[in-house]
Amino acid sequence: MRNPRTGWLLLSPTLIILIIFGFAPFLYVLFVGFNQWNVFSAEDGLIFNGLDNFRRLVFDEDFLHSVGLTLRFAIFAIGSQIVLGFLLAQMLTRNFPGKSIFRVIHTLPLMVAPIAVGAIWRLLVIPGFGPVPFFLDRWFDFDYRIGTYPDQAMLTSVIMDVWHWTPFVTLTMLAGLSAIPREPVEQAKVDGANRLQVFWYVTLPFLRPVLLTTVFIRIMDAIRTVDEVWMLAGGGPGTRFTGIYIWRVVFPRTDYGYGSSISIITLYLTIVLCWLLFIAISGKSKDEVE
Amino acid sequence: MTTSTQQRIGRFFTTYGIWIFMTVLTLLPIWWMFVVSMRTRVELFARPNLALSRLWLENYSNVLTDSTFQRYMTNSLVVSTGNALLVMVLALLATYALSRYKLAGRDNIFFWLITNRMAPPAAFLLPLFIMFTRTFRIEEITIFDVTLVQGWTLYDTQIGLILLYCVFNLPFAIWLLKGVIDGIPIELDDAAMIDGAGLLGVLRYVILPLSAPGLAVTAILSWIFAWNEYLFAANLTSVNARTITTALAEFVTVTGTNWGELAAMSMITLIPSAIIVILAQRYIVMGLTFGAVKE
Amino acid sequence: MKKLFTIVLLLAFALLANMSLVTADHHGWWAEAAAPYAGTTIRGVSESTPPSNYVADVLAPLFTEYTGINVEFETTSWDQMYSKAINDMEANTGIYDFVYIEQDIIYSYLAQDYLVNLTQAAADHPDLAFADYDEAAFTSFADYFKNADGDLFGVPMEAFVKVYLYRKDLFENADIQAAFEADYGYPLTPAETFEQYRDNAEFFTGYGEGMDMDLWGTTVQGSTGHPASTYEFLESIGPSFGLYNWGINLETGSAQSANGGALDGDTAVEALSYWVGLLPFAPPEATSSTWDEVASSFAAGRAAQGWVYGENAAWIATDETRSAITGNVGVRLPVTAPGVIEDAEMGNGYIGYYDGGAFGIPHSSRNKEATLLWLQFIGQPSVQAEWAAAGARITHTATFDDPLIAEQDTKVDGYYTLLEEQGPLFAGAPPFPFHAQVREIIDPFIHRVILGELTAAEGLSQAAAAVDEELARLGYGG
Amino acid sequence: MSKAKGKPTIEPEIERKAKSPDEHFLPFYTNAFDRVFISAVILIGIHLLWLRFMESAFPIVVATVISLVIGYVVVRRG
Repeated sequence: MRNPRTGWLLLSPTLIILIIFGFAPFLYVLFVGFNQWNVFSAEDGLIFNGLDNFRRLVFDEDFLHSVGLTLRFAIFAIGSQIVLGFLLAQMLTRNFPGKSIFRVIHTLPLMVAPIAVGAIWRLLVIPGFGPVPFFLDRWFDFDYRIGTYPDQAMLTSVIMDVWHWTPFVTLTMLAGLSAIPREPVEQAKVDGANRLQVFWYVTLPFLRPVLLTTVFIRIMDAIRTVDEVWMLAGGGPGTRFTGIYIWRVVFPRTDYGYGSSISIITLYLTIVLCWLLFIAISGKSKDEVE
Repeated sequence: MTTSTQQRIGRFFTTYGIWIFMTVLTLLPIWWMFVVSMRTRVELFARPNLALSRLWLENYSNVLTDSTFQRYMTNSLVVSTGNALLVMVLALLATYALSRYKLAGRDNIFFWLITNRMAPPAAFLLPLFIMFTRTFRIEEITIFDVTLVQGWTLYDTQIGLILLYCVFNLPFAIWLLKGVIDGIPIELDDAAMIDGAGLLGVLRYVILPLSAPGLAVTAILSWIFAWNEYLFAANLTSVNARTITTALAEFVTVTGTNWGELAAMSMITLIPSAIIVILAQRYIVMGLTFGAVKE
Repeated sequence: MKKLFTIVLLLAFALLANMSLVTADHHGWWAEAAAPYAGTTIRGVSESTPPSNYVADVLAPLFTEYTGINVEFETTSWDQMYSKAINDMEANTGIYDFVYIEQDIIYSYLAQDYLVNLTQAAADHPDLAFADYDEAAFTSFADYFKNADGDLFGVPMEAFVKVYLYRKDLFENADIQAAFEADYGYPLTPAETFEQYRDNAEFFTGYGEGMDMDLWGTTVQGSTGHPASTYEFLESIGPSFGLYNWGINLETGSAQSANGGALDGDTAVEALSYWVGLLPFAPPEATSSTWDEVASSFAAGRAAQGWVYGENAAWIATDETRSAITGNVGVRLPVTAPGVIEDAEMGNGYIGYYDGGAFGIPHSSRNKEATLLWLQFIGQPSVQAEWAAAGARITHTATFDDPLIAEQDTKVDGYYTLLEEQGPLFAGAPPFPFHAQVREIIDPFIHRVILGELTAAEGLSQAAAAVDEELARLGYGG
Repeated sequence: MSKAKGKPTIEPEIERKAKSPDEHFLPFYTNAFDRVFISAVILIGIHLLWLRFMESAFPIVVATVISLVIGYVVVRRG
């Protein structure tokens, strides 16, 4: 009854667009990754250099450092978002007066463009202009300067990301929670499970698809983050994430060849990371399939 | 006082405690943005002060009366709306195909679709730039001595951005809709077909109504992502199709960032998306289930 | 009879044409020269600076009115402007007919042969050469847009030097002067030597603390997330200590002392340690400050003295909506080490960058002739003065004598006079075809020195090694 | 760049016709695409690690050979 040809037809516009604007540039980047190409080198143009870019990359301390930083950023930011988002969603499943106002307020950060988020947080945390360092200094005698202390810069970008994206997690969690059927929860309570057990054995399994998807989307976006952190701290020490490092190599340094190879490897790492996570959380064992 | 009343009061205070605390945290940066937008440059660099001293609207009037700003705003509206609609339609068709048809390797296709969102944007700008300026280029179309098109490129056009934003919005949308459409029992399709509905009929009368919240949320989130996008818009447009986010970066100049106007413009750009979200709150939660209903 | 009539008519036309040439605004000449190009649109990209905005808001519409050629002008951020211009010229797409050329990138563009030779182009098109436009009338800044043969590749549109600004209200306050003299044993004046500069900085930081004022001793453009810090070191601090050309020896293609470079030499280490040593006397935002934030800090009255780009001098001194210290701004030549001024006068060195930009025509442009007219239009003397007043920039010798500028000059404590008289002591960026590439390499090391992760000596020796590696990779190594 | 998640909705009987599950050593369900994908991931990973740690001793070709062997095993028996 369902002819696969019709299916392909329905799928084709999507595939065409993604192949042209997603896959074709990918192939080009892949190709350039195996070449030396810097516009301002003595010899212009693409020069095939085999694995040299990758050879350089595995010894590039700045790059490896940026990968480490990005992962740390992603883990801290996403971890906090999931916990916070879950708690808030849990709270929002109850009914209380003013709930809808709170939900709207809580969704607002999601609406601010990343570049504006970066700008506003910069204005919030730059000493001299921003209230945060001013009051920290006045009340707690705490020296807060993101330009001087890389760890603070890192922490600030994590907090900024949490501020910006927790609403998204809350929304998905809320959707997930409200879709959980009542009966299993009631049944578990009847069977004498405490709240933690209910959460662990009933709620969590139901939330798994939502949780997984949310984590994935956030990982993908966190690893490619550029604009907000760029605007906040310019990608200095502590915030030189991979996305920004690539940007610097490709644009100011116009090192297209090397930049492409880094991009390829970053893409590779992202895919592997997502895939491993997918397998670890959702991978069906062999027996389950049979 | 019974224990349960105590509990209830305790819960009341915890709820509102968290409520107020989170609201303050959430609103602080936005409030600061608002305060900044109401200040002159001299005031900004005085001692930090979170209170709003007065209503000073010149930043807003400067931004709003600027014709360039109006053009940017129009572009942003056209691009995000166009993209959201396109994404919604394409994603619905694609997800329906992935969900209902036995396509060879469809799970692999699905994963490949998703990977499109993972690419680090910086390095992809170069091939995209070349593609936009040279691959998609029409030197001249002349019909009966009337030159219709001359030197047209995809670069600096609204349609270029609309198509490009599909690269990161489509994967997201398909992912989101996959759960929704998988959750619609296939028997409903079959029943409709037995009643004589064609493919379009099934889509129109079965899938569309049942996946409406999901579609709405897809459109809203795509719209927001497109509205907020900066890097591609900044590099692949020049004058005609520039969007509002790129204008934000223009306030950062050598002779001082114009924070007041930047904040004013940020506030203005916040308004459309905020309105949409307030209106569509309910659908967002209903639509974001990622297939949780099904299991 | 008919023939005679035609001749008379032609003569009359010729006379009319001549007449219009001598009228004040040369309206007719522009209309005539531009006639073949009327209706075309030329596009340009520039950084959004006051001079650029003046071009977009005033000069471009005026030009369109004169010639019928439309000018589409895109002003954007510094990073964006670069990548867009380079992408366009490298991919040869022809989006832009004129691009903003920051002075320091010109040699990279010349090496890649991106730009049209304007001297040559004017000679090739005598019909497009406007009488009042004269390449020789530009200030010495234009020399830094020329190739080895002296041909011009960009029409200078903004030019600044980084000057020493100080707050007159503090330096001329009798109580403060007495307090300073009591502490240091000599009178308080704007600094002449680096020791004195440091003493001033230390004194005012202590003074600000004692009075519970938001006041520190000096600005430092020390952003650890932006090339601005590297720029301040390489184009201002380094040269005034006697470190020229980034310490890179072009002949050997090396920055390391062992190969004839100087980036890890004693002068460089001394300069960097001195500069980083000023950080305790700078406002806390110094490690996040790029050029614009330095100017903002200074305008907010948070620093007693500092190195500030000249384009900011005018608004800091006069614009009350943006500056808290209007009327109290002193302008001086930057502090230099002994012998540096003499070096500069003999042409062996310079005391800082002559900074700014020009408009040039990329080879990829499809409307070169129309753009040539446009560049002459903005390069003609009659538009300069008002443009200078609006953007605090001077690129044309005639501008200095204009009454409008003379009046401004008194308000900004002689900045324009300084530019006129001492301008030649400053020089453009070193003629590197690899400018941005090498700066990006040096950047992280300077940042780490500012953070205190490396000492000045360690940072510079690692930077020099990394620069040599990059130069070899780029094919400029020895 | 392709990989599949093991959604049971996809007809497992086709994918698994040839061998019983016991003959595959990977601890999770895979189809042919997955195994090619895994091999590719391993291939890139081995090459990168090789460039960093082993190339001073053995040429990169060795890594290629090793990863092709592993890839073959994974695709056939994973």
